[in-house]
Amino acid sequence: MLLHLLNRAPSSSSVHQDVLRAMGEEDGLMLIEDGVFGAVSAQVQHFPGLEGRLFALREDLESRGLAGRCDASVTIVDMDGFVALTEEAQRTVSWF
Amino acid sequence: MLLHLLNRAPSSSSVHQDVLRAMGEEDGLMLIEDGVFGAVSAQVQHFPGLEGRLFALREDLESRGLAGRCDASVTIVDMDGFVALTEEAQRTVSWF
Amino acid sequence: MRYALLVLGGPYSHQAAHSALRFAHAAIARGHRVDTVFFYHDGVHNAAHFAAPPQDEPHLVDAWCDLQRTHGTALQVCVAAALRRGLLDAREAERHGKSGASLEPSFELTGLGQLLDIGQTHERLITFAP
Amino acid sequence: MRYALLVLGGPYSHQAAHSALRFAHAAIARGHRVDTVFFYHDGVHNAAHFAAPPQDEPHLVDAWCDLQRTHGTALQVCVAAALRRGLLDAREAERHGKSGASLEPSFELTGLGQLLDIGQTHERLITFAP
Amino acid sequence: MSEITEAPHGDLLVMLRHAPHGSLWLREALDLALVGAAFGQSVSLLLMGDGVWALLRGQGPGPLGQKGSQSTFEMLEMYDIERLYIDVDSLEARGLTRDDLLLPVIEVPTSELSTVLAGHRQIFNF
Amino acid sequence: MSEITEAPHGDLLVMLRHAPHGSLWLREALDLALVGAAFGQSVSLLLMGDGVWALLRGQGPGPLGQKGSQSTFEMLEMYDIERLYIDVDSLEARGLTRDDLLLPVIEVPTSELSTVLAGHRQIFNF
Repeated sequence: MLLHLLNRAPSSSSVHQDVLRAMGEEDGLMLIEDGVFGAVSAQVQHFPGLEGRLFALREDLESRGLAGRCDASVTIVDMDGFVALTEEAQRTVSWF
Repeated sequence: MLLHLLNRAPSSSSVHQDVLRAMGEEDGLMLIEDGVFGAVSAQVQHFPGLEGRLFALREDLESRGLAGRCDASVTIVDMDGFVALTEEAQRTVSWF
Repeated sequence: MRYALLVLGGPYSHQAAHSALRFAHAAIARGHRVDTVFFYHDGVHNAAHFAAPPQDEPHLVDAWCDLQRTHGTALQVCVAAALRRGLLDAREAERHGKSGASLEPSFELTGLGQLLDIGQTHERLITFAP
Repeated sequence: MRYALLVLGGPYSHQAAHSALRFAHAAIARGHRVDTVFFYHDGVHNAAHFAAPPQDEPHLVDAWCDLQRTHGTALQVCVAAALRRGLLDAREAERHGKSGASLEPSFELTGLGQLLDIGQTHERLITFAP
Repeated sequence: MSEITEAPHGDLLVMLRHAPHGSLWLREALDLALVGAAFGQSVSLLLMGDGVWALLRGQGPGPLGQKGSQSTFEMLEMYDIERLYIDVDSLEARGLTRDDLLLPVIEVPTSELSTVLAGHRQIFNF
Repeated sequence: MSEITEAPHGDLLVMLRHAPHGSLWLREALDLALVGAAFGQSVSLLLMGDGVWALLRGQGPGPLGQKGSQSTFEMLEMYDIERLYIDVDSLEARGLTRDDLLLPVIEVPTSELSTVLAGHRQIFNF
């Protein structure tokens, strides 16, 4: 199982499409930095089929004022939880 | 009349959509650097309605091997022609 | 016409600085003056005194200095953008307790007001971004 | 576990370095070791000795040095990426005819082979990009 | 509907197209606008693309204590910034309305974006 | 159709997703692949997104005399690079076919991309 990191908003970069195509069926996707803009309800449709495997970093949501706008389908994790995800995954792949 | 400069490929960045929305009816669009990937026939559909106002920089096309692949609807100009376009335009706006 | 260029991208990492230099030479060849180049955002790295690119690559810092020597182009660097990115002239270095300087002497640190002034005093201002 | 981080973005210009630092501290707090941080591409600017950010902003170069002092984390910088971006230690500076150095002494210049080695000797390698 | 009741004009238009926090683009763009205002120029801002996130309510400092941009916007208001334009399409695409924003804005429909650009003597696009 | 006849595997996968000439990403990614090959690792490349432009025939040096990447690809071939994968979707979206490319490639359909990633011990994504 790989953990993919994405730091771009789907509204301005199309790299999220490449991430989705490269993800295995068990891989997880962690949204960090400007990637967390993809976690709001009006944008999360860019990440279909990732139930339970889509994560967003709490600290980056909060600094951007998005904590209350994150879609319910996204699992919010803090920095400690982010580290935990990297423990579980064999490798991480960062997309930008 | 404004001259807009774009240095991003439409295949990876959505900034070209914002450029098109911000362009006036007489404004020109100059593709430079990685922007020239948008001038090839398979990509030029991202720039509709710009007949005679869409330009691409010859030097950047050539270094990328695209000189023979540029769509006929795009006017190829060299660096001298690029300067000439900036003389005619009142102002330039760079998008990235 | 009087041209000015605004460079927002560092050398090598992005093509912005290369494009700006080529534009400057093409404008001069058409009879224009390129009186000022202003460096902001990551563009301030164009003023790195310590830059040591491989010998088979263009040396952009030197190329900017040549432009100044040959055509009198002023090379102005936003001081706030430069300080946080580690480009200090001798005076700023002393003020921050560092010995020496990391800014190439042909470049001068200046404020953002200068950029607005350039927009008023030059007929064209062309931005090259990363 | 033994962690390593790869930082590809310069400080301030992008959040990458901030994220990497926060990750390092969170990993250590969970009982891991962060033995190495490798800086490549624009990430080499994290090693800028002359960086002088405003006083109300975090000083990232100092924060990396603190990490090394407190936790023994090695700070390794790709020499090829550093040279073209103007980050030279005293030896490289002398070799290129510059006086002084622009690399913070806590960082060491090394080759890309070291990055591949890190990938083999550390259990996790996490990349933070601009 | 457009709120542009008079022809937009001004000395300086600073376009903010980058999201806050992820990079320094927004911050360095606002610095330029602030200097313009301090020098007595009439300054307009245009928020577009991910730049519209810059005005979202409820932002905080970065996790390492970096300043947010909220205080800068407030300073600009103090300097009597002339116009704060926002691209309505960008706002709506992100599920936002003007009620989500820190400051009152002038909503610009796509059909009038080029008018805003043409009405300013200097344009900086960040 | 996929040409992946055996399970992809190797020490090192370097993913090239950035276009040539516009930035240093491609160049610095290839440098890493080259070092890996020189150190005796089995190296695979995967071209994806605008990275597929890197293999287009007929490229030249940059207008200031910057080296192109063609010679580096040739060096990698000399070092007996194991596999040169290309994302077929990215190729077709840009109107390209394998005949437009400098070197022979292994075409990877979207359904097998994750297999390529999973088959390598180290992945660097540029």
